Amino acid sequence: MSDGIKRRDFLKVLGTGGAGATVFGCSTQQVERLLPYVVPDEDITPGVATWYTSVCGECPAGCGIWVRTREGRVVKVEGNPDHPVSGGALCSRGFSSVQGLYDPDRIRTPLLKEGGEFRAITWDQAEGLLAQRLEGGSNHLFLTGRVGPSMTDLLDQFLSFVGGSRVEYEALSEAPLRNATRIAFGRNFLPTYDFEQARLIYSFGADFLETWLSPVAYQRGFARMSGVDAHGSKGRMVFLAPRLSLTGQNADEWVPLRPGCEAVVALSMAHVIAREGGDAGPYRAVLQAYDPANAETASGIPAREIEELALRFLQEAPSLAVGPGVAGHHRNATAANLAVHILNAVAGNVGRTVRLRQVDEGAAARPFAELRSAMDAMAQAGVVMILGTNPAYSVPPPAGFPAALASAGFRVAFSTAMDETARLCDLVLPDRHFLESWGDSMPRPGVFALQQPAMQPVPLFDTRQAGDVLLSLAARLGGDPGAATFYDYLRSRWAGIGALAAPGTGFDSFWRDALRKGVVELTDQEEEGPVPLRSPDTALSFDPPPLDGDGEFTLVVYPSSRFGDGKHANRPWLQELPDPVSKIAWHSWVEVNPNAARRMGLGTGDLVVVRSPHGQVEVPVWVYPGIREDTVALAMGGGHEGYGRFADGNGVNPMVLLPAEVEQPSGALVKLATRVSLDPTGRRRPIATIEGSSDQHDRPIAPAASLASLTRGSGEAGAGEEQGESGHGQLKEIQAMGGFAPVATEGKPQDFPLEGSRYGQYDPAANPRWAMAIDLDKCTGCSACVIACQSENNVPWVGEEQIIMGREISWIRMERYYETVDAGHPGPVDIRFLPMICQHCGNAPCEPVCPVYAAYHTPEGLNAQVYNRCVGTRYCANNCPYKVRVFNWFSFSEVPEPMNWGYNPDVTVRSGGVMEKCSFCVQRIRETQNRARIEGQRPVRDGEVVPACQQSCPAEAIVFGNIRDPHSRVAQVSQNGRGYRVLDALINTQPAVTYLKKVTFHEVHGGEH
Amino acid sequence: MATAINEKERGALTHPDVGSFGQVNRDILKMLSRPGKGWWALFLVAVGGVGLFFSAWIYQITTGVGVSGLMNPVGWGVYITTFVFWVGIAHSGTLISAILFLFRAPWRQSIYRAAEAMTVFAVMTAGLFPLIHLGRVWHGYWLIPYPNSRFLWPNFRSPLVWDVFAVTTYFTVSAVFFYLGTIPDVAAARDQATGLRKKLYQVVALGWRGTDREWHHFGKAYIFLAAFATPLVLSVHSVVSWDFAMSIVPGWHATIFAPYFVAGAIFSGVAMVITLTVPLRKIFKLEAYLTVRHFDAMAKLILLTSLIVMYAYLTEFFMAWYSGEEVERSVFWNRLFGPYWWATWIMLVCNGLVPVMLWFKRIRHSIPALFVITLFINIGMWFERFVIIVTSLSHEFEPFAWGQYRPSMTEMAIVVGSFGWFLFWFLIFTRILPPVAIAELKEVLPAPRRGARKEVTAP
Amino acid sequence: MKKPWSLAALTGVAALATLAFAQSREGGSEPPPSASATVQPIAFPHSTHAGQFQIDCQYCHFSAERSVDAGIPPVASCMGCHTVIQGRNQPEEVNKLRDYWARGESIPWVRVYKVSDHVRFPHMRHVAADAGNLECQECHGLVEEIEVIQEVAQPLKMGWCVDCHRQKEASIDCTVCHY
Amino acid sequence: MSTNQGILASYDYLDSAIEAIESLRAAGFKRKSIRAYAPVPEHDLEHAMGYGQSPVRVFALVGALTGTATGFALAIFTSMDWPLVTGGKPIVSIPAFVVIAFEMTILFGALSTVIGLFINTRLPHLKPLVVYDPLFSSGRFGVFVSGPAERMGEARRILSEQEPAELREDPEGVAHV
Repeated sequence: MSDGIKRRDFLKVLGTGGAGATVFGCSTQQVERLLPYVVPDEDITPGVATWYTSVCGECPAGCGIWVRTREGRVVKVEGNPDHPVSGGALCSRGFSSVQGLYDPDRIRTPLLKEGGEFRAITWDQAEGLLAQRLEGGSNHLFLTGRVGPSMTDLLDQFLSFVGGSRVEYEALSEAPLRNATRIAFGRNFLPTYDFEQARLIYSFGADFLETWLSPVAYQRGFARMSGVDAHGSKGRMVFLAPRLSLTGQNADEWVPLRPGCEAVVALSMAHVIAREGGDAGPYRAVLQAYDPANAETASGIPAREIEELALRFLQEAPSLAVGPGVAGHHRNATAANLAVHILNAVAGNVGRTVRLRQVDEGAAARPFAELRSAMDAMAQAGVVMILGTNPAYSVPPPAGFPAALASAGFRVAFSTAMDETARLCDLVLPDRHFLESWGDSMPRPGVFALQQPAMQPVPLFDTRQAGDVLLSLAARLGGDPGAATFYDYLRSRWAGIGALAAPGTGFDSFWRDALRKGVVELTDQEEEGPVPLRSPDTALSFDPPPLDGDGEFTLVVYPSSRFGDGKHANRPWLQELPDPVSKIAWHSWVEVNPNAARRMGLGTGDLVVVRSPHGQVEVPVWVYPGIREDTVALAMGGGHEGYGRFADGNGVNPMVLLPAEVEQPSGALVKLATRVSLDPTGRRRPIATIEGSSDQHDRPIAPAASLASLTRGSGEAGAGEEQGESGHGQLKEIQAMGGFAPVATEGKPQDFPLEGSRYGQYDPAANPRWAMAIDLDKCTGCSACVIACQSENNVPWVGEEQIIMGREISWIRMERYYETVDAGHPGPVDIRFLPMICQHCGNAPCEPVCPVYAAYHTPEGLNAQVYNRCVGTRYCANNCPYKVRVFNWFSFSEVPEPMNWGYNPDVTVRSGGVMEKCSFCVQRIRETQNRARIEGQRPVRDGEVVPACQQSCPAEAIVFGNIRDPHSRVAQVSQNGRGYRVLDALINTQPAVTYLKKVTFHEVHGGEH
Repeated sequence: MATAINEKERGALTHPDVGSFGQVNRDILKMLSRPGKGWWALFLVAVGGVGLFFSAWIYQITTGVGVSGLMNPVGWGVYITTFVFWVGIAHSGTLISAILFLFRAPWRQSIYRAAEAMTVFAVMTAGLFPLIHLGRVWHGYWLIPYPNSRFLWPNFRSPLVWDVFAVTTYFTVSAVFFYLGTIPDVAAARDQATGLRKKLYQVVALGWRGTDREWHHFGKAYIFLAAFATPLVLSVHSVVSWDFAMSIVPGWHATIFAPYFVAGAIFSGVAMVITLTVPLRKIFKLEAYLTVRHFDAMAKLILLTSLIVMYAYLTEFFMAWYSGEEVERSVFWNRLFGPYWWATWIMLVCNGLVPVMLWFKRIRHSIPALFVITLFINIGMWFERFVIIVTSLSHEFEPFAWGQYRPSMTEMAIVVGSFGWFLFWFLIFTRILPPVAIAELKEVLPAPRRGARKEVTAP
Repeated sequence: MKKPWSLAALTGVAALATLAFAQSREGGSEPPPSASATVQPIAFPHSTHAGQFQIDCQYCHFSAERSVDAGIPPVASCMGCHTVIQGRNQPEEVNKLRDYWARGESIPWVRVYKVSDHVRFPHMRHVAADAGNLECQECHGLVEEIEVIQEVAQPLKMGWCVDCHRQKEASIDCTVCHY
Repeated sequence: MSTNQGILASYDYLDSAIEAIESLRAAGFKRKSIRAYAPVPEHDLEHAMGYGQSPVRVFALVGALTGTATGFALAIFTSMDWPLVTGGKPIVSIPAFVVIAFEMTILFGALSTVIGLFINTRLPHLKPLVVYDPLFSSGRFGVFVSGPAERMGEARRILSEQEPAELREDPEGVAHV
């Protein structure tokens, strides 16, 4: 096998990079060993990063990634720019996969349960035992999560050989959407949506910026669509759902829909559009019943409002309606998805913004329904094998999964880490993490991507890839799968793709190219034009679904943008990442509307018991204006018991409140199913939040400009100059009146250092001035940059207790300010996101107060923080108006082995008592400068230095470069009329970061705040 | 022959029973030889405080400065509060000994020694707090300019380096000033002591004999030292105030800070002098030397500085409103009605309202009342610094980063322990050095002259 | 009476000056790497390889010109010559090398030159012809004359780095090395 | 060979001492050979001894000026030695350095004053006392005269005129110098 694996001979230069070594342990007396390679590796130069392409395995979206390795260790994951899905970006969950790889709670050896206790056994014993069981039994069951196409084939082949069946169960399945697509268009495949082309988006609760289908790709499309362009044109999004998710917070308007009323409103809009001449095909008759007036009674949305929404949907073409998402999986979810398809079809969006393909993906998957029947069959099953799914956690308890599993003859889990389901099994086989194993993915028809190991398996864990185990088992059982390892199997499967993609070239050369690029795009499965609606073959009810219980509130259970269905919960980066909506880390909360909270005498932090007919949880209240008064919401992913040290005991699992019910006909698990009551306990719980105030208090922090004000000016987006400079204008006015203005407040980033301080190395002509521009009209607040930064810069996590004390260490604070949020009526919504990083001020207030020059300004305009000089007075942090300086209150750098392997060896790991902050990724600047220097002393090119946040941004909101070069992109973007610098007008800090104002459709107060 | 101070004035400053130079010696030196139960009890408390102080500090050094309650917007808390508090306490000593000396205020003699000792020990206490609050105290010496192989120097633009210079200068000068003043008195003690004490005093007194030449230069040097100490005392608290005023933190960035802090320092310092001398007077039976007139004079000084401080408070609030600046207004509104309203109101009541009672002569002449009032003032002045530091930092420019700080147990242990540390030194001082200036006290008595033989008996 | 004073003053000044001088040379006060630390798994004589046989430094330390790390030669590089060359002086040491090769193990060399973890020292910026073009000996001393490699020439301390940067007018910005 | 001797007289009253000094000086005893003791600084006594301005003030001035110069020099030269811009301020930020210079002025001035005092008073006295009355630090005033043995008789007479509480002889005449 495997020159592929051998090429990445493992870790032979331990020590030279100092990865994981803690700082400041000057002059260690212990002997340090240098371990050279035995055989030189043409790929690896010690001290130089090696990159491998692969596929992110965190969610079914299948983003292509680049894996950065140093001395044979994975240190970071980034998006693969060549990949059509990720386009170079990634989400926070993707970035955190490094922590999945180095999870200290990974299973170290195969484990066998004896007398209720696991004991370590060898792989040989484990495989022998399993082979014996498979041989001795029949009707085996294989429960899997979503796996790649080759693995799917192998599983099916394996199961037909040993005699059994496979059930795919993903808690976040989009089965209702897929089913609705089949019913509406006869295409048994998820459609893809072209957000970029749309001018108007109606999201019926689809959280396409966080969890829905392919969030990274959709976010990029959405940002391009909703960001104002050079002609002052901007797409619009209306969010129609009971709760504002992160996607909802990015909407321009919010129609706070009663839960479950999506179908009524969508059909009623379709009714209006059909009346205006839209073609409703076989649904013409159905639509007759959905007069807006009737819809008003059902949904509570005024008929006039529905009429207007419908007309706009037709006029602002191309438009796009999406949803409902997972949070909207109620008892009529398929019908609701169908209604949205009808709306799209009537408005003529199918084939334009809604793309369907002439593919049939086999029988319709009915995830939860199949799981239920599999559970019924378990008692007869010889062996139940589980791979990549955790039903013991994610299935509501009434289904009785543990009992069903216990009835099986033998239970086997293939898993990287111990989880709730693996704990119930007899045999646990440690699987490889996706960063150390082979595989492939097909994110959409015609796109194939290879997942290759970026490093040798972490040697602390004696793991085998599930595919290899299956092949070995087959061999033990006397079968001939045609391949010895999964790598061989994969290559054989890819021979067909190679023949299609690169006919004429040899397979080896195709394979090498595929590995290098990471993705193969076939062009012969082109998207089609409009697809007509089919007459329905299933009887569906479009009515609002029935709900269990008679509690006061409808319970919305939504997938967490950090943990998904809970499988990313054992990662401290994600646990500590403040939720993009609530800004709460580590624990759970229940979202309650302020009016409801006031009525019940509740405030943020009050513990309540959320009680449904099926169960109850105790959780603190978080008062949120972005949720309807009759609704409360809980995020999935919390409340693990037995998943790992970082996940266990944090938060609650809302699934315990749900009935174990199947939505018909899609077979999905019903999530919007019950009403709940909130019973105050009278106790409080400190909230681990980073949010001080969500109100800007009229300060020039995150101003916005209305679209009208932009176009009013010069007819293009360059207008609005006077707004950005109004602070300076005021000062001028004061000066003109004879007032006292202490220093010149007119300045540009490129003017610094000022005349008086140009001395020694400080020659503006000889140095760049690094600067950044962030377009707030594009930023969605998704917080991918926060995790990317954490991974790149060895930013530690501190734990819940420290967050409660207000001691988060994060170089990027994703601020979120409410401007206009009204859960009572349809109308504009205006929530501003602002990634707050070190502004690298020209007149930095933090610098002169440092007594030891640990904070100072470099000739390149960076506000530098020299960790090893810092004595920890914290004066700089006090004096930083942006509050971006964070202090190491303790030494947080000691992490459990092997998490320290993920440290970036190019960045100093900080010890306790030291201040730190955003460095503009100075290590990347130096790396680029070093490269440019040895490449014939060429200058650094514009765009060559890409900080981690810019690299990560799915919305492409960040630009970085040398602002002193007038042709650089950052210089040009900073010239934009929307540009402003936070607080600069107030305190003349002269930041190097220029923000571009968010653009709203409604008029904003004073044009500024 | 002309005398510097007229006789009538002198007599009033000591009790009429104190007649002769010799009696002064006897009365004062008596204090050094008799540790009563009260003294031992206090000393035990002080030693306990020192133990608490250092064990908490060592715990913090080994664990990390995170054992305090400090957090991200509030990087300074009760450590810096207590630093400023002790620096403030330190001020009255030098004020009484130097400024009142230059102004020839006649009532300073019997209290200045204790006040000066208080200054030295308060600076010794204060100086520890900037070290305590450091994240990496083992690198604290980097703030001092010293030649090193790295060619690195401190940043002289930083108010913290100013602080280092101001506080060390202040400590040095006030310690020298204090020591110089004690030399003749130690010589007096030496001349009466025996055994080990005599040996100690012989060294400390540097062989002082009270010759004409010694007195001549001593007097000059003392005046010059007083002249140096006077601007120094004003500058030190100004520099401390600039730790805040030089920043851009709303609530800190104010031009009024230097005079405001100086007045506050004198206010709190004089209050502390009263708090300390009341028990001292009781324990050592010094009623004859610390008369009601002394307390009355100090109470009037408190009253004056209280008015200045109160004026400064009001000015701050007025300017915040008048500036029209949202950030500034918000900070001061938050001060009064935000989460730290209680601290602000403690400050206003203790420093503004309570001293109003001192307008009444009856209260000024009641020692117990003064003791209680000055206790309130001490508390109020500690809270003043707490309010300035914490309310401002917790409510700065970025609303999203606002946050509340709560001191931790460790922090409070160090703060409380620092009082033990101070007391420890002060109690040792009362046992070793004459706590009332013998020589200067004699200056307020009429020198024995043959012409006055009838009134004053020879020793 | 005046003499003791001037004497005391002189002593004081001298003491301060000594202290200052000691501080300014503080790098030198570090204990040298202990003898045990420099016992290498194989007694590799730099003097023979770099001196006698004039092998270029970068033949073995292969990445010095293109990486921050100079690189430790893979065992295969050693075997390139030592498959045929037994060595006259210490043939038993060459046998050790062959044993490592036969076992497929890497040789656990003891690190001699190491800057603190908070310092970045990019070799290529110092060595590459386009960049600094320094001789290796500037920092590592006359390696070709030393048998057992030791941190002989200079302590790798900041003052020494800064001295050289100033002399050669290289950047003395802190973030050139510290980030 | 003229041997030096000395006499120390202790008086209970200040005016006795003053008159004794005045008489001695009138009798031709040099100021250098007379030494007065007092428990408190007494202007009358100093007046009788005929002191002029104390040279300590020169020490104070020189020390202070040295301090100012040192303060500025320290701040300016160290800043220029490794120029680092902070907060966009000039490398040589005079207003900030004034504080340093001021503190150094005070520190050097005060220390130099003390040194001046010590030099002028010959403190600390390391040699043991030959004749001394411990009551000088309590309430007595003393006058000590030294000189050649032949003048001692006159000195004794003058001192005795003022009714001394005690008279002590110093065979060396160097009670303390």
